[in-house]
Amino acid sequence: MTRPTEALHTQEMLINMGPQHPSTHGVLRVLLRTDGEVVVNARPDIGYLHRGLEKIGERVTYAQFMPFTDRLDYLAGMNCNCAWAWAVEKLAGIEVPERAEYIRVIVSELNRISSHLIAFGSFTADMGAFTPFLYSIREREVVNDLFEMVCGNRLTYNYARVGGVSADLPQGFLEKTKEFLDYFEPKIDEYNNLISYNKIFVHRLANVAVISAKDAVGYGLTGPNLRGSGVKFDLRKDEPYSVYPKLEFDVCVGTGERGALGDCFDRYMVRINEMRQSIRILRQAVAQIPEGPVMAKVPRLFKPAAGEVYFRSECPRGETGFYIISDGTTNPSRLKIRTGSFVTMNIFETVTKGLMIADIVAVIGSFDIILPEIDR
Amino acid sequence: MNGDGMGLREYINDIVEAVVTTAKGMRITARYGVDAKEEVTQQYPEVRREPEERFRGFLRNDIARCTSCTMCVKVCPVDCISLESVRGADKKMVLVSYDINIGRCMYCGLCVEVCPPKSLTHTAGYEMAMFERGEMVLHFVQEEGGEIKARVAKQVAEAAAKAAEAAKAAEAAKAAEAAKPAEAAKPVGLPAANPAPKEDLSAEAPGGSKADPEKKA
Amino acid sequence: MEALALKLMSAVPALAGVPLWAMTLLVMVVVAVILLVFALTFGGLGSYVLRKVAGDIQVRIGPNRVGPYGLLQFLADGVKLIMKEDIIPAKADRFLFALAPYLVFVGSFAAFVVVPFGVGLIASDLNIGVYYVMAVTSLVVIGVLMAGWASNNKWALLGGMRAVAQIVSYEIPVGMALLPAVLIAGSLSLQDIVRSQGGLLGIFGWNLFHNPFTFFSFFLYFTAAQAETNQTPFDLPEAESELVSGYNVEYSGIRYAFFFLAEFGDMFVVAALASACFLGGWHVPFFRAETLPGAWGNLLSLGAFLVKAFGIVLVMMWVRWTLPRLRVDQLMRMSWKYLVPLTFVNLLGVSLWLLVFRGKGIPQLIASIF
Amino acid sequence: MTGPANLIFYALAALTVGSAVLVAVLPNIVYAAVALLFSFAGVAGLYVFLSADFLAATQVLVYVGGILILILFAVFLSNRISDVKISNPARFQWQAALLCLALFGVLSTTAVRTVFPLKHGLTYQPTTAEIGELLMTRYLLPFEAASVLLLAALIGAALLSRPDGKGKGSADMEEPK
Repeated sequence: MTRPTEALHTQEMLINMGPQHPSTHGVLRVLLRTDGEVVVNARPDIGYLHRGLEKIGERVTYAQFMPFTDRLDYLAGMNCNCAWAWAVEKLAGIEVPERAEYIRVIVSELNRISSHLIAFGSFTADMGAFTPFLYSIREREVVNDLFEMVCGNRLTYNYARVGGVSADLPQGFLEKTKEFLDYFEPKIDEYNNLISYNKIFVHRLANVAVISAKDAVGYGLTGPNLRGSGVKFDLRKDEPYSVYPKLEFDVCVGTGERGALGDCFDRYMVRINEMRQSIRILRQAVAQIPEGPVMAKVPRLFKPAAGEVYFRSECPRGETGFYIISDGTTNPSRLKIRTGSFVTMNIFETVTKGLMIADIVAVIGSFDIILPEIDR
Repeated sequence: MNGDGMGLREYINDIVEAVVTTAKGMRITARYGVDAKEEVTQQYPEVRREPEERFRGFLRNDIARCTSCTMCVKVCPVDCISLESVRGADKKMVLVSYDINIGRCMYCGLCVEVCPPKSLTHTAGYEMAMFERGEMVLHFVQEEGGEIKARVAKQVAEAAAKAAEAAKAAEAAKAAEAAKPAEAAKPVGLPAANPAPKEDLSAEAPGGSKADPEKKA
Repeated sequence: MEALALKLMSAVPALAGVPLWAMTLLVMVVVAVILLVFALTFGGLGSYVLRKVAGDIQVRIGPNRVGPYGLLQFLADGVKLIMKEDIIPAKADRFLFALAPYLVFVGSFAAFVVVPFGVGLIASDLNIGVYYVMAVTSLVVIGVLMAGWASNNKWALLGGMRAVAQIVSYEIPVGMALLPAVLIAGSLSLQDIVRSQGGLLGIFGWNLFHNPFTFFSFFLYFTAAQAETNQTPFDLPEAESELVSGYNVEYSGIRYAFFFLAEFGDMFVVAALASACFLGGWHVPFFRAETLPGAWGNLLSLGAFLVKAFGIVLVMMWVRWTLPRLRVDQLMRMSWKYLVPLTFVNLLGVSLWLLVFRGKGIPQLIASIF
Repeated sequence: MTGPANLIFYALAALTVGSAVLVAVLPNIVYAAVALLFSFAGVAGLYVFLSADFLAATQVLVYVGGILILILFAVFLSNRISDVKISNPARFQWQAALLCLALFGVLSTTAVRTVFPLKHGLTYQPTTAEIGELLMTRYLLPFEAASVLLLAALIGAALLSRPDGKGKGSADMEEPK
């Protein structure tokens, strides 16, 4: 980990990590300048997955953009769906039935669990342990089954609608959700026993890529990456939306339990702990959900008044915000999407200086980036 | 563990911790390894999971019920549905072609939601492999577009001729003070227009295996 | 070999006219072919078992399509590897690129020669057995380094470098962890080491239970040997999530198969050495296989040996699917700061024990009381 | 063991000498290193031929597993490591050839002049035990002296390659609690 002195300075090597690499979580290209195994500089090169989502947003109507938000963060489609719906509702001033809000919270939190499961699984796979990945996939499949039940798709849900959700919860959905929560809760302890506190795993993560709270805020990190540095900031608490104020949960922050505060291990543990909090939220939401309609009366081709709005919500990978400018037509005049992963990439070059090649993988995994969110 | 400042106790603790945590992990993997009941994989081609009721598989349009309202075309965010229709003899639209490019479709289901006659539905089908991109376009109207157009045009012309005839007759009848033939002309015109879609349906059954995912699934 | 040839010639009169050297050569070739077939079969079946174990642990099923229970999967894989296009990257060093997999395979396969499969079942009972294994496995290093460099791929180069640093570092703890067994037997020959663990003490005749130090020695050896043969958690040279596939990233087809077989060969050699040096080798507990008439003794001891060796291979796979991977500096630290001192202390302990108790282990001491 | 044995001996000798020549003349230094590998292997084979199996194994272990690796590392750590076409511009060829010839003359004269005591009818005997015993008794002092020297070299190398002496390097190598 120590840099050799100038006297021992050897020739630097330029390596392309990606865009085709097993652990860059997609088509991220990291340009590594290494001195042997030690990384002198790691510059992320993004844009291989750019689809112009923001431009597409100007072309389609508010309702039509919903399926595209699934492609924003494909591991947390529900969260993005709901975020878009909330944003447009804020723009058009639409009141949503309470049952619909509860349904949105339930599917969002379920999706947060499944997204964090993938984060956990792929992270351990990056660290060389392939088995936890398949355990996490096994649990995620149950969530996917639930989603298939409720909206008919397993990955690209397109469930939320401006003004509610596309369909009411099917028969037996809440029971199955409860069943899943009871099944899933002990699995977290199993993960911790299996890998989280494994000596090798801890050694790989602790004290690697430490981000101070000041840096984390300064670089605009959000979500688990920010909380891993010990900053207690969660939009569900600090800028509450939907029915989150009615639900009780804790904001998980990094504690530096196995190393410095804000290292890879803290970011990892925040995600593990957030799954527990999501379970807590889900239990309350399932118990509290009222009867009633799930869709407000919204005209099919509605035209919100000219104006602009920014709505942000807490997605598994940080703050996902939609900034919409409306000119009074059926399409947004301008759409800007702020995503957690994209902002996280800013700090990448700074924190990876002087690490080793294997640590780069750990850093990418601990940031839990997802490329469609970065490139949009 | 950096040499300086690391006591023997820490050293031994390190080793013990490594052994204990490894043993813990291995106990878990061993339990899964030994317990055959934990296997969750399904043997896909033999064992098939029943899709949920709301499953959004391939799209299917029941062209007998389709009113050619083009709602689906308008709502589709990716423009994968193309529809062509002509006005029939009875002022209703007659489908000339209804194609869905499932290579482009993103299975969002917006089109199904807006379909007024509920003729567009999701099937439970999800298996369709093909060798060329062109094959990914599902044609729901089996008959040649030109033929339909020609037939409809002929019908329209016939109907127009009939109407003209009827009008003439009516005029003649008016002149003769008899309005009945005009009413009789309409029921005659309808049966002439209707058999065509029915023919389509029967033609779809043998030749429609490619276009109809449900039959394949 | 010569003795076997002589025996054969005296037993079969028709062979009387053949010169001794030719007969010896023939016997050698036959034995080598048998070993090669064993190594290949082990490589094939090993890959099947590895995947099956992975499937079991990962709540999957594993290969189950080709043949009953997927048993013929390895044949399908072998055919696939042979049929595949043999790609040599345009800017690679063609000669070294082609040579490297064979060197690796030779280094791994040569160690099979001294594996004591059973009573009298050993290709060559070299009196420097353990030392020989250590020596020939160092050939693997050259092959791996060559493969890494000749590929003209930076990932491969890094993998090769890692492999060399790792294998060279871990050779020391491996050797030191094996020495207790050598000390107890007073010989480097693997057959002698196995013989020294006999007796009717059952499993308590094994070196594993000889004294507390040998007990630790076994685990130290197991850990260090895992590292020396690039098994997870020490599979840094081919860390697929970091170096894509490490030193063999550019290889395909039959050349890749050689790397693959060498890896499994190494795995078996490690398991064989562990069982020969610590688990009583071919000894059947509470039974003297040597005393059985005819070939039965040989067969029974062969069975016992294979059961033990395969058991250890299974444990290696189990570890492989449980643990994450170390980082390269941690790997070095583990070798130099933990394994090397520990094996030295262990060796000292064993030597002192042998000195104090005159070569007797705990079970023998207890037995001698009665 | 007469006919074929001689053949094997000559093959080994040719391998050793031929590879050694290649080491000297090959322009690509990695190839030269590989040729050195074969040369070492040939020498090991010759040791086996002399019934010195322990020595043969040592030859492989130390020279192939140690020295050659070291040489290869030195080659790879030199400039243009990732360039496959590393070449070795030979300089002072004539001087080197002269020197080698002189050395060859000295060595061959010594070899020819020395009277080697030949014993016939020797059978193969394990040498390991004897070597071990001699090292621990008669040659204990040189053996220990050599090991102390090597230890000193080891410590020296470790000291030299440490980043900045003390202090600085340890800060970012904090271990988890």
